Amino acid sequence: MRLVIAAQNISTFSEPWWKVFYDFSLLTKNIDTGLHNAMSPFWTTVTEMLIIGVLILLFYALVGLFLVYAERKVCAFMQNRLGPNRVGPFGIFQTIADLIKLLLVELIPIKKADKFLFNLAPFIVIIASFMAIAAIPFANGLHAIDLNIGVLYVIAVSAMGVIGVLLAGWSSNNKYSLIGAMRSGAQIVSYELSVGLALITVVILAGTMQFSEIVEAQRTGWFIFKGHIPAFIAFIIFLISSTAETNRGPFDLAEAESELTAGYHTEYSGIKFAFFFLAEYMNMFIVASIAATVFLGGWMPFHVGHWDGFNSVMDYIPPFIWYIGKTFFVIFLMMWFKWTFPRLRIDQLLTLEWKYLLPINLVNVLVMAFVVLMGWHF
Amino acid sequence: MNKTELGIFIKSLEQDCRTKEGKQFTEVIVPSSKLHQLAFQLKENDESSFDFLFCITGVDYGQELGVVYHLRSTKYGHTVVLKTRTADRENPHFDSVTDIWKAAEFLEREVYDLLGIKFINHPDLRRLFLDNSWGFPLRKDYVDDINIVTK
Amino acid sequence: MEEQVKTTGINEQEEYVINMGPQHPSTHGVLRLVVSLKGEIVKNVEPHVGYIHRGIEKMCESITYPQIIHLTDRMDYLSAHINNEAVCLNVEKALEIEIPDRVKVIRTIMAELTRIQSHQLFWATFGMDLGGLTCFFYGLRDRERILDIWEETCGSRMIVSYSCPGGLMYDIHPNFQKRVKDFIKYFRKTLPEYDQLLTGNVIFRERTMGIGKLSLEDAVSFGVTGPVGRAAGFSCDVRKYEPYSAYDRVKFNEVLFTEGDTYHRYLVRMEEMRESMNIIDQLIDNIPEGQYAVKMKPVIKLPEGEYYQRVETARGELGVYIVSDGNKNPFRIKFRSPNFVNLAALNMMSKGFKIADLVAISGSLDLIIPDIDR
Amino acid sequence: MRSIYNYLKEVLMGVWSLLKGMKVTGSYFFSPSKIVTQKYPNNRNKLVMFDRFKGEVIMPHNEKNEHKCTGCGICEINCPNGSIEIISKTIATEDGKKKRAIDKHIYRLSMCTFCALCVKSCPSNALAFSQEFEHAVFNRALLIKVLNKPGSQLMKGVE
Repeated sequence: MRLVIAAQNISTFSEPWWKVFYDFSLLTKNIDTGLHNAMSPFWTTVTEMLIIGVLILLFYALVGLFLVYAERKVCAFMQNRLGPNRVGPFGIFQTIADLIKLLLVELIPIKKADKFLFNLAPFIVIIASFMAIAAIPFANGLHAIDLNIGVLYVIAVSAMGVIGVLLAGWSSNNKYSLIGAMRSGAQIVSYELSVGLALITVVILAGTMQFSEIVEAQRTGWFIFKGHIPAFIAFIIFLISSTAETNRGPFDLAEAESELTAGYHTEYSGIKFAFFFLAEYMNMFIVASIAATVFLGGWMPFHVGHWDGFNSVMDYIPPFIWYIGKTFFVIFLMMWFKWTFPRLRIDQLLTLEWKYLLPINLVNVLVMAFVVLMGWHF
Repeated sequence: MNKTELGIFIKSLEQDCRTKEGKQFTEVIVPSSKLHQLAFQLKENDESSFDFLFCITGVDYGQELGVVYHLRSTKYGHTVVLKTRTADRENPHFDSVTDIWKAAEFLEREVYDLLGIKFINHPDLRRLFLDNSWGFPLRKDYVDDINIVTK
Repeated sequence: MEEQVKTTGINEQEEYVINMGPQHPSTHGVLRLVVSLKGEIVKNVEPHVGYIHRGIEKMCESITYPQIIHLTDRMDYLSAHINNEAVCLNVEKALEIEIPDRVKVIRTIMAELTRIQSHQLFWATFGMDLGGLTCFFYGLRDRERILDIWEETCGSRMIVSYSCPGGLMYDIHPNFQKRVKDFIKYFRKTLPEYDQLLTGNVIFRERTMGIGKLSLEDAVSFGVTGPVGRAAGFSCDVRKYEPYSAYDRVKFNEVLFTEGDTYHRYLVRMEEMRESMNIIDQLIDNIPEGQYAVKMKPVIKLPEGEYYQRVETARGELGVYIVSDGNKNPFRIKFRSPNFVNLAALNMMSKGFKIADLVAISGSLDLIIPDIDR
Repeated sequence: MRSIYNYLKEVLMGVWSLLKGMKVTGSYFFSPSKIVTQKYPNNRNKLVMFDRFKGEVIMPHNEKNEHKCTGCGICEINCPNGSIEIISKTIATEDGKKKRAIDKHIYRLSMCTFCALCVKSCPSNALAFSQEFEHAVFNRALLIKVLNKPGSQLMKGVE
């Protein structure tokens, strides 16, 4: 009954409906007040959390399905192939068919495996990526939780996935898995540093860790243009190290198909494997959207100085489209890397981090601080 | 050295062997006891320097079992064929040449696997393709009623 | 006599032993490598073979010489035509028949096409072993063009069975010359892409340079031939030192390097593709007129004796040793397969390197398992 | 200073080599006309195999249901795998003589290695290769084929 009242409140909308696409806070505030009128603050919060949870879950599944399809199509076109083309027009339902297959596949129990940890591992991996998605601003006002330490939160939470990977490798009682997990541990721990430092470069420029303010600061120009040289270097480093952090090629040593068959998830089948698979793609989506938010202006449209006509045209494109476009641009770059380069060896991977990325990054932070201090940024 | 000179030269190294000038290569028939000694000399001697062992073949001649070594010198480009035989079909054995040419390790294992010829001082003489329950299939008296179908 | 058969003693407590294969993505078939590791570092590699041992040598003892040809296709299936040629040359040598020039030239062209497609597949799978999956598709895409040429002329795509004692099974197809020329033109344009994608790539160079070194001395002692030997400076090209077919009338260089590491093994193959194209260029317009086969007796009997013929396949020196007792079947036939001998060097080459390097090294040996097992 | 220069040069050269590789894959990504995939079962109607393609051994019959096989058995001898078996019978010819002719020319597709020795060795050119390549069946027994059609006869003039 109360929900009906809330719904009635929401339906009385003061602005034209399409305004919502430019400022989602209109809708969210409306829902909030509607719910407040209908029920107590406690139940309001619970209902809101439920709604957001369901929405994120839906979004998660949809994006995961789409990314798998996109990856297969992108790699197919790069390899002179057609890619999936049988299920549905252009094979768009291929991933759904795969999902159904994965759901129906038998879950093979492993002898002498640590049953509890074995079953726990995929959940840890997927929860880590699930938590990170909460802090990402999708559009103007479409932001589950706007932490004032958003950048720090995302770094911290996304690093949690490595525990799942380590557990998976250790508990499956498989030598290949163990090697894969150990590689992954070494890799993620080192590349965390670069990811963090690359983001700190931008935090220096922005002067805040809150995602909403970082985006707002880019209203007059994206950070990659504002911070010119150091920001561009930071962007490149972020791309490399975040690719490594998500265990994607050319840094996919943890699963290294030609060396370790499938690395840490060799022994997983069915839906548990699907969790790892989905988490990999969602991690890619998360790092891509952070790159888009921090370097490419998030949902901010592309503005050029005083070209007011051009800027107003750009403003007509809804923020959500901008955000998705930028994110997929970064994702495309990462796919392009994966399908072009051969894999690194574990010692080269660590050499790249400690001998190349880290020194460059440290110098870059200093340069950025200097640029900000002297006011040389735009 | 051409084929004739090579034959004379090898004869001078080892008195017990018989040399024959084949159509293609010089062939040397050497008693099994002298095999290792001659092989060592052929490798180390500067005039022959047969450093490339490219083929070891085990042959079942019916009554006798034999091993054929094809050697080539990368320095001079000449080739020689060493042949040795044994009449012992129960426990045939020759000296291994793995200490002279490393290539012999696998090639001798193959001969052991398929013909049952043992090589003394071989570092790792195990069966290569087949497991221990098999006979020695390349011997002429090998019978396998299930897998060998003759028309 | 002391029992010489010894079983392997692997100390499970001290070494981390993993089984690579028989079903492993990078062993290219059913090769099984028992790898002892210390952390990621390879301590010992022990190849176990025989998973597809078919006893071709035994089978050959009960069939006639023309029938042997189709079995040799199935040893090194990527050098199928060259294997055919080896047996044919040996039989022809034993019977002392002079084969027409036309046959010699066509066989040479086919052999060089075989070499190119084999190296293309090597490039494809080597890239895949190192994690660059796109290479696989580019390599196979270009290889498909050669397979189409074969399909038109020989009737099969890979297992061609095109040579027979005394000549060829059929004459070349009227389109053959045009298609080969088209392919050479196309591939000269595509080969630089291979270099851009892999050869020059900094990750690839880091992964392969200085990995799996083989000195010249070891190369000769292990008897490794083909690109593996030539990368170490071992001049072992049969086409040069014992020319057969039409190789004595073409100009080409033997590709030699001295480093002997994985990168140079790769480089030898890339250069050999260029050399092969040069050979084809010299021959394709000069195929002499004449018969495509000599009339042979219906039953071929080799005179009593021993015959050895070696040819250069894409992987090294293939020797065919026939002991004949005058019958229509060989008394004993032995194939000295290059892969089998090259495999022996794997353990020495990969000791002390990482497990990822083992994949690169075994990839650079370009092993074909049916050729090892036979 | 020199070492810093070398370090930077190394980094830039490395990045440049990576970019060259990305150029190759990128250029293919943006030129879909170079796609080589053939959608096989869909293009079945347009698919033309080469004349010499060794699909399976067949015995061509003319419109009067006549073939050229005399039943001499040379193909059976030449086959390395024993995939051909000829069952012959004796028939009486028009002028009263008894003559050998084939009853069944059995061809085991499952054992065939497509070496073409039978086709090549046949003295009366009775065998040929068809361009059929879709050999998959659900029952192995279907792979044992009888090449001469029921009721067929030897073509006139073939001995």
